Amino acid sequence: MSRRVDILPVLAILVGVLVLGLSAVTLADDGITDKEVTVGAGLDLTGAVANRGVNIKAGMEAVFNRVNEAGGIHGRKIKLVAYDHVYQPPKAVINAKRLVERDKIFVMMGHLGTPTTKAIMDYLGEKHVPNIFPATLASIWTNSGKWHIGDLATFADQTGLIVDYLVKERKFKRIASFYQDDEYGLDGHQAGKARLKHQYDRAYAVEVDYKRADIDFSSQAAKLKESGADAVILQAVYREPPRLAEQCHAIGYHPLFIGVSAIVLDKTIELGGKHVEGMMGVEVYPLPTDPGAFLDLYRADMKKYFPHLALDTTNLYGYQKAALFVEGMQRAGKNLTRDSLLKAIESIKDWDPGWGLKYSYGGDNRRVMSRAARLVSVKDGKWTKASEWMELQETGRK
Amino acid sequence: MVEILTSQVVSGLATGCVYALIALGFVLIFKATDVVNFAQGEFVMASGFISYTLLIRFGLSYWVVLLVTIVVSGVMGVILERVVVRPIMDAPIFSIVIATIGASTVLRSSAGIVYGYDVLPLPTIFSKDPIRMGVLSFTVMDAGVIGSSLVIMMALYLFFTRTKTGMAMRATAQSQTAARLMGVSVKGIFSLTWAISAAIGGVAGVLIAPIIYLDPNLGVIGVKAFAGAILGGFGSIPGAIVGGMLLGILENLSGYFFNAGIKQVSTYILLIVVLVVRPSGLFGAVAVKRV
Amino acid sequence: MAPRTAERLRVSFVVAAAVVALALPNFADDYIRHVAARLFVYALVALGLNLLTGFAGQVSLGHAAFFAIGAYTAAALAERWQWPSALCVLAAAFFTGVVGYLLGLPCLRLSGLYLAMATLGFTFIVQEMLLQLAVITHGSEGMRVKPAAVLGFTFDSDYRKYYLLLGVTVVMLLFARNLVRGRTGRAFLAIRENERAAEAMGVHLAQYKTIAFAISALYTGLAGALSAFLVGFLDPQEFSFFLSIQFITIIILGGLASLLGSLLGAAFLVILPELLAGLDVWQALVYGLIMVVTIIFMPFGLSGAIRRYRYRWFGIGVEPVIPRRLGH
Amino acid sequence: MSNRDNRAPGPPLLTVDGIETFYGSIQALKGISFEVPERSIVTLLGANGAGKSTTLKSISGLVAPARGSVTFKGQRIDRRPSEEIVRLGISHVPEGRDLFPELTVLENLKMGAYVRTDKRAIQASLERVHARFPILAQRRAQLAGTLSGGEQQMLAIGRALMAAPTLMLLDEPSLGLAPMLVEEIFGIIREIHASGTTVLLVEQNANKALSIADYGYVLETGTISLAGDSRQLLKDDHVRRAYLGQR
Repeated sequence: MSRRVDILPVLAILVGVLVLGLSAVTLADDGITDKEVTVGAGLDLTGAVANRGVNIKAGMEAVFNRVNEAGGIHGRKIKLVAYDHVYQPPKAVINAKRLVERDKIFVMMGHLGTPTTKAIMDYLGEKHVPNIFPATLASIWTNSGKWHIGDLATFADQTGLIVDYLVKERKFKRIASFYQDDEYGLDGHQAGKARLKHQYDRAYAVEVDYKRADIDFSSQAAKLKESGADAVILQAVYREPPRLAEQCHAIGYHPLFIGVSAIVLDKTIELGGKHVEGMMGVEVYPLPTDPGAFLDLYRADMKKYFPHLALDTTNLYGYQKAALFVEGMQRAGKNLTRDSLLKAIESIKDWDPGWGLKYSYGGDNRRVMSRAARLVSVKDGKWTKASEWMELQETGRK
Repeated sequence: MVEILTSQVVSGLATGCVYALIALGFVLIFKATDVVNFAQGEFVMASGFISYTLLIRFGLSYWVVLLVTIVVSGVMGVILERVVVRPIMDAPIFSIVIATIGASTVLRSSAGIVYGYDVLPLPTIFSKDPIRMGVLSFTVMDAGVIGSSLVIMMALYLFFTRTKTGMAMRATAQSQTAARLMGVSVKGIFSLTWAISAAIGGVAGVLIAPIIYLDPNLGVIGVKAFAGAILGGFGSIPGAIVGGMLLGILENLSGYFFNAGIKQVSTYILLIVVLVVRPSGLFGAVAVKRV
Repeated sequence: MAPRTAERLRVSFVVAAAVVALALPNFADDYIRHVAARLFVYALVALGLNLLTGFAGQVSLGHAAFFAIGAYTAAALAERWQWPSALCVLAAAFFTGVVGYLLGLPCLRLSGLYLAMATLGFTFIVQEMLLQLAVITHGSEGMRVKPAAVLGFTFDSDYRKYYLLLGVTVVMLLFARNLVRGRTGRAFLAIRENERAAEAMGVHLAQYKTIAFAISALYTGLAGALSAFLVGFLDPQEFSFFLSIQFITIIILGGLASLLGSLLGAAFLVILPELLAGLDVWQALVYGLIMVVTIIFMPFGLSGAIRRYRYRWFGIGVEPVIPRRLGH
Repeated sequence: MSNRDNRAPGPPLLTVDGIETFYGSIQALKGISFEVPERSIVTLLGANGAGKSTTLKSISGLVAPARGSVTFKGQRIDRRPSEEIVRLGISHVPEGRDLFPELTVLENLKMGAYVRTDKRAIQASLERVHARFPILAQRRAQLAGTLSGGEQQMLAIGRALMAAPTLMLLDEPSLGLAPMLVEEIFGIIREIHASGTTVLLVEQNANKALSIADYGYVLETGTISLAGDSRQLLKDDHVRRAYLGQR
């Protein structure tokens, strides 16, 4: 007869493996030497929103590669260390600890996802590691304190713009909301609801939600049609609006679809074809195809470093984050510390990297770099600007 | 109201047909080899990418692409069986299931590495234009998906009832020993079963990918199809078809009457209710063995 | 090998393990401490799931739901009613155990894949409830959880969290060991081997099956509660069916019906991704390949492989053999 | 009836030479040797667990003998897979019938002819089987699982006949059948033999088996303990005590 293995020996084995596997502890200061600055990122590289993660990482790396080839900033090269958190908060925490403890990052930048970034925000604050330009336009980052700073106009603010446009300019009476049933979709959905109520004393004609993995929107289309809404606000990502439009058209319903910046991608048009013609969106930075010195640089860098990736708003998103960061580094000067970097970033005012959009720090109560936005619409299979840049007002969720 | 309801049912049926095809793949493999193949959804995903490559990169015509995709998917099924499943055919079924989960991870991430994680549109011959027939309103695509699925199911039915090989497959599912004594090569039947299941998955992929777009995570649809198969009674072919279709329709109706959350869980609520009343699903007669 | 030598080997293993486990945090950084603590969380789940699936033969894909229930119960009790942390954790574990018992009742008639699917449905339903019960759970906003504190001592650093989890894991491991060596464990095994025969031997089927569910849920709820305090943030999307599948993967890669396997499986699933973290998009591919290869070469999981080589090299125990299903 | 001489008449159709078969680490056969002459009925007798079924499985390829050889029509067939052995002309009616319960009676019979390709010859065999078992013709569309025990045994034998075998291995054909049906089955075995098929019969009912067999072997715990002409065996004291229930 065999005896059951005692359990404690196991502890020895697994802890042994742990020690062996994770041993090479490198000692360095907090991510900065005279030669190098280490930037950390937690991204989704293989999970549900991997397309964003992969592209944002590429966009940031394109800038860093170019800067490094030119000798770095004040003699310092920028090293990006990114780990895959698969859009899971517990894994994001592990990655953050690895980045901070092991890789000794100087800053966290472009951390992807609202729940994942929320999970690490306290830890980063404790460790005094700046959380710069997380890749989420949730409204929370504008007021989370010294160590967190957002970059662009939030979904909530964008929805405020959409509501104003629909009510004031288009004089629409009935406005519906189509939103993703999670924190991402709810942020703008709630803000739109609040805006309608406080500003115009109205409510959505109908509120229709969907799940991220949903593949069929015929029931949503039917409900939207029944509500008789003139316009449908899309708090969605790029893959749902084309399908929704198709299914609305199939039942003879042709409202104006208008969505937040997350839908303004070439992919939306590639997927939807004629069904997305006339669809509108908000953009918070220029399109990858727009003219401008900065965009020429972007296109050249992407072609040089990531020739297999198509030019798209997602990698431009990462690219502009990195460009902003580089500007901050420039301003902080030779004596770079986390504090001096934050101060430098906060000092940015009316800075235009060369694409017609100016960045200005929003102030301690509104820690974003830009509140600009403009409307675009799909014309002849292309996103085309439908308004000039404007400064968005703050639209809260409540 | 009637019009909206009927169109909900039709478009639900279209999704349901695709669930049914994927569910068939699960059930065929299970019946023949007692293995639950969790990579079934990845066959659907992979076939989508195969046909994308052939259509866009090689510019072949649609019907050629369809044919090649089905064949390539079938070959992929055989490879998976030979490389991953056969070496551990005698191992506990759990281990085999985990091996197929591992294989699905490999397939998924390979697609991600090769094609990236951006979604891709897959062209189709079915247009998304509406058709109206009395109270029925649906798209050409809906009709095409339902029609193609029914053709595949009919072809399978004829194959199983009218051909010697089909009969041998059914016989093998019932008794491997007796089948061997009749001179049937059981291993050959296994390979063939995997080939057919993967090929059906391939058809499902070609049908569904134009609708929901292609991306490496497309295979998640397999979970719903699996639920459909269980609902029908795992191991029952009519069960898989009915279960899959029912789920598609139920989803749409509950989505219409309630919200996305209820739509998502309605499948599972129905499933649990059915299982509590009938522990082996709607059409399942015998208890599932060896799990 | 002489039994005495085997015994000595075993004892030295235990001592070495204890020393390493106790000393580790003093030689590691917060990252390693945190990963190790995470490992203990998964080990707790694996112990619970293995009792149900490995020993009693009842497949569950509902453990992500138990994990969520434990986590949210503890978090809600701490946030809303300011209960002491220890009480939150105990109440969460107990409550999850009760839920497990209740879920076990309708599942009595189900087995195999049907049971797996019904419990998977439970996972989906609970995940949706986390969103719907926003009053308690904060819905999709997610829920922040303050560090646990017991009698004024706050488990706010990874150092302290490590020891807390180590302690709980060791206690629960010993409890599981006593359980499987005793009457209940034998009853579980009898149910797994042959329900009818077990009944004929006088095992009260319904009772033991629901007990298995309850205990298993209790372990998982406990793990969930501790995980809430460890991570400090709960998001409903985390508790998806993927998590359930991960749990099952742990016990199968580790070895069914083996407590050692539960720990090894948890170590495998927590540590492997860390080792592969630098691989960028290749990570999942390599991970999947390692999974497949591991199963092909160790169809009985890591603990099965240990049993095999312990027999082959030292002549201890018996060699696990695969019965042939197919002939040649 | 055929030759009842003590020695095998003419060349042996099947020669089993010293086979040893294992299930895992358990040895079921410990060196079995015997011959089945052409056009004879040979029976294997023995208690439960003596290795009778394993012997048949070792011949038909369901299990592989670890040592020894099986020669059929002058060819080595041990180590060949079942599906090839069937093609050579050996049909095995396994213990407990092992029908395809969810296939119809007709489909079961067709499966019997799986290895044959000549459609006309198959049709002829089918007609012969239907003539011999009219009940199978009546129930052709019924699922095999719904037949009675006797009918199932007939179907199992009919299915084996569909392969047009040279040698038929029958494993406990009378098991669990009412005495009247047992008579009928043995009548059928005689007929099959009469029409030119060699039969290797495993039976618990030693009396009946020896009454129709030409030659018999007695198996005890994996070895052959006794062999001889069936009439001799019927008279043998040991056989009478152990297998015929006589004192």
